Amino acid sequence: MSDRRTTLRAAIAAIPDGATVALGGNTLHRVPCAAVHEIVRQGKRGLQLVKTAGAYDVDLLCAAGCAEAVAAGFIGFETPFGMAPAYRRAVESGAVEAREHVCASVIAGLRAAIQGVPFMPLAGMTGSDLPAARGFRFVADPYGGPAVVAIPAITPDVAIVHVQETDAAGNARIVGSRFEDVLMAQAARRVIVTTERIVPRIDADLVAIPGFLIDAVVEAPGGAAPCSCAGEYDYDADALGDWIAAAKTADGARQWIDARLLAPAATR
Amino acid sequence: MSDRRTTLRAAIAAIPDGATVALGGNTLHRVPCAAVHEIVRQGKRGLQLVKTAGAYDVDLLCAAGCAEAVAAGFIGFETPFGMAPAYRRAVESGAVEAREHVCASVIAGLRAAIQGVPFMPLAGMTGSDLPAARGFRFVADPYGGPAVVAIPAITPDVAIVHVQETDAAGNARIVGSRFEDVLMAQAARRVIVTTERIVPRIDADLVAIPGFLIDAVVEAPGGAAPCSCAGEYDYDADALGDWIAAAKTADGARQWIDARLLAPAATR
Amino acid sequence: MSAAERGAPEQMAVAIARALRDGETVFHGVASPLPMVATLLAKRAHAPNLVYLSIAGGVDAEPERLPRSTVDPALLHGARAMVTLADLFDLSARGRLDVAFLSGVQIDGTGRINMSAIGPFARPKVRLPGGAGSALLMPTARRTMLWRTRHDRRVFVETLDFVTAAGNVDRVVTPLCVFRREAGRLAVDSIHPGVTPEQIVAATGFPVEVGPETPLTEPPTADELALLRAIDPERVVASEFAGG
Amino acid sequence: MSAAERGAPEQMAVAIARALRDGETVFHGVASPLPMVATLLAKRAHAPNLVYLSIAGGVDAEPERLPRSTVDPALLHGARAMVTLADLFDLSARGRLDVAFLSGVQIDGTGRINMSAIGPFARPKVRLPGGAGSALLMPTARRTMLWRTRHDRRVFVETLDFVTAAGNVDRVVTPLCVFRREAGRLAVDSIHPGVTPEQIVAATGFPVEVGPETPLTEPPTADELALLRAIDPERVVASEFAGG
Repeated sequence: MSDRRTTLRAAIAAIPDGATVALGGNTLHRVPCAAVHEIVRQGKRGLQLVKTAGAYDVDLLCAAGCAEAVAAGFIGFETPFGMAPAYRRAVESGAVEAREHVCASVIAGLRAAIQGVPFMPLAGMTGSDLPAARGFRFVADPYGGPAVVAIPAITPDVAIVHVQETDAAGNARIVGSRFEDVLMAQAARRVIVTTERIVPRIDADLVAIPGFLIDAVVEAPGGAAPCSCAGEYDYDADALGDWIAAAKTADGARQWIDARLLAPAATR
Repeated sequence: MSDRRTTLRAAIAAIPDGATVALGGNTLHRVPCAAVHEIVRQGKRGLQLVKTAGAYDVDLLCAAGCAEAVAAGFIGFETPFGMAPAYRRAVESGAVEAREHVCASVIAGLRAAIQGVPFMPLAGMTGSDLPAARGFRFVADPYGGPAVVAIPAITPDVAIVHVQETDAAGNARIVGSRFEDVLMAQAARRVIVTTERIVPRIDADLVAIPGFLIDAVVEAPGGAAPCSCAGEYDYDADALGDWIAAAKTADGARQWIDARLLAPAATR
Repeated sequence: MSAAERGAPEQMAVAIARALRDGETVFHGVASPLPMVATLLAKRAHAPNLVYLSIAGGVDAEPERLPRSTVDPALLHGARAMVTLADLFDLSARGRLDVAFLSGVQIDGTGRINMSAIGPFARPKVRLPGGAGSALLMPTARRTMLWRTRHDRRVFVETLDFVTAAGNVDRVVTPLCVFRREAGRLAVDSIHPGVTPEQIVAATGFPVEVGPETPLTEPPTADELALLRAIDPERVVASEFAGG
Repeated sequence: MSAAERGAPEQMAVAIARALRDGETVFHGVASPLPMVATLLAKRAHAPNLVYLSIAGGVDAEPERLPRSTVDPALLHGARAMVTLADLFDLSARGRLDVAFLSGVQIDGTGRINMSAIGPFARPKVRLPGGAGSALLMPTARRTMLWRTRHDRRVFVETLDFVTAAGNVDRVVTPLCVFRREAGRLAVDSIHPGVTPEQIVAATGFPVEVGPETPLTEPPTADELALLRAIDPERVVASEFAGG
């Protein structure tokens, strides 16, 4: 069994500018925030983000100038906090392209990549302006049924997920909701897992992502904060509220990032 | 939470002649044999069987005249025992249609049904005579890539799976290999689960098939015998060998079925 | 007095809960406190065999405390099984989801929604969060229930800036009334106590027929209010309202 | 003396094992005792980071006892993770499976296989078991290793009755020799000790070039035989041979 442990710095350094990066977790929960912070520190550019429902991660990467496009079904902080201010501003200014999906079409695109096929047929979408706006094409049913939307494969260059537990080989246990993390790890060319802790061994029945799909394992306790990590910690409402307040303006966001992520003292 | 417990007799009685029936398990393992025996007892006719890799179950249903067609990737008893004699004879005589699949195309067809789409694109199959022989059509990639085989949806009228443990609502735990059981349960219009035992409650993380997908739960200890049930019992090599020896001829198979399944004393 | 103070959250929750039937499979996604509370209320009040599904992945969860984020791990407590979001979309896609809860930043008179953009999609004046699962769920779930805690002409519009999703809308529940879709158009099915027909007409950007003959929404019963207090002592049900 | 008595199973197992490289992902399906034993041997001998995958779903299983059915739950013992057959096909379909083990009732000179039917497909003289995963795996796995414990003109044929699968065949291992595919044709890569070139020509239905210059397959070393005895004390490796 291979030892896939490395540092966060090295794992993130291997991501080239312009890469398609899938981010695990959902809205405020089990988001790979430590990895996102490191992406900001390393000043990546041109990233094409993939997510079903994002919040702090996508908002921060838009504010920091790392993201060029966001393929997602929903970007917002949910009821406690509302819309994602930096994402909104970046899209409205043209700095970031909003590649809006239905969450199910993100899943369909990942499934196409996983299954090694160019597209995945998807039910629904009738009456929606999204296929036309996004260039999703229809495909005829070769058996004579009605045409159906075809979602092109989404093959992330890198998937980054944060989990509660791995072994040194990367066999990863996810406690609670798995969200799209397993699909992202299967679909991606490379997979980085950050983990609350590395343990000697995980019961095979509890492994959500087998180690042989993983390229880099990084021990990162608290690596989902300020988002939640089931069984470990809740989301930090103060920290998220603080970000949202700062991010209401481009200057505010920049100062927040400088102070919290880029200042020498901020480096973990 | 609904109580979905019933008797084997009632659960199987609800299957109409001519139904498409997906059978869980794989070759000699965790096969819903008690349910298959009851199908034979009830003298169902015209069943369209769906399986990735079958053995005793499919062989017996062919011998008993219950099956009309078998959609499967592999039918055989593996190295210990070899080919399936009754299935062979039934196909060679024209009594049963062999709808040969690659195991992956059974999965693709189930996935199409699960996802509510008419077909599922499938990688591979190049150079194989199967698409032409089976009428699998190709579909153009609407984004300009090469055409790909399209497997039509397989929607079983009934899926029958045998598991180690359920609760009264049918939440089902599978110990060890899950095979295609979860996919079959998701794809089918009705689901019958036979179980080694019914327990008060199963940890949600261990539930492979949620109860709301299940229509009938039948407590059937030993319900996979003479096939194996992981953690419970091994396959019964003597019983399987006995069947194969008897099934070498149509008469032998008939006598075996009469004596073991249809005689009044044989009824459990 | 704010809508939340007037008891609009409870009125909306019971109006939604009463529309859920025993045995139905019911799903809510992100940012859905009202559907979460209403579904739990229905399950306790009259629909014990309702199957409660949420984006958190719990099946029939019995949360000890109600979260404001409706993706929270709190929505796994007591669950009988776990499913993924992909499983839930598949369930709807194959026609086996009875009820999906969705909302819209804009909602038109046919029950279509905009969650995408105000202004041109490619370069919007306001980039909205996106429709999450709605473009799959609305056409494939047997019934879609829309809810919105604001009822004014910016929400209920004659023409959407963008159609994020359209489909099988059954009801739309607001702080003022319950709409039902009949012959493809939203019609006022009942008007909440204390609301006037004129208020609804004034707050709705598409034509509606409402008058003294319009039935009143039955106010929450004492039993329903007691159940709500037991399920949701912190009044998360009000969290979508200003000051909630 | 039978092939099994001559040591052909061990010769085949080591020939297969040596062809597996450290770090490769390797899969076998149903009815595959030889690949099972060979993969476990490779992992112990020279490829500790090989990822051992089987239809039973175990990842890097360390079976306590070797089963004759290669779907047996015994192949989950000591596994580090579990995958489904669907996961394994997907892995191959997206180009991430390094080695798939497959066999054929008939094998032609290009390495294509028939597992479907002798005689017409629709109404066969002999209905065969079917190709299991082969029509997906052979074209998509990086390398396919074929093995067959019988080497005669009924197996190695000029023309298949039906092409069940074709694809990236790398080697074919038999009780007589190892074929490699070069320029699209199977060529004898090495001949097992004690086998004559004439035997191979006589037993092969398609033209093969083999002679005194053909290299000998290296016989099992003492270390390899010791490892085999440790892994497989009941000699399941011989179970595919008559009397095995």
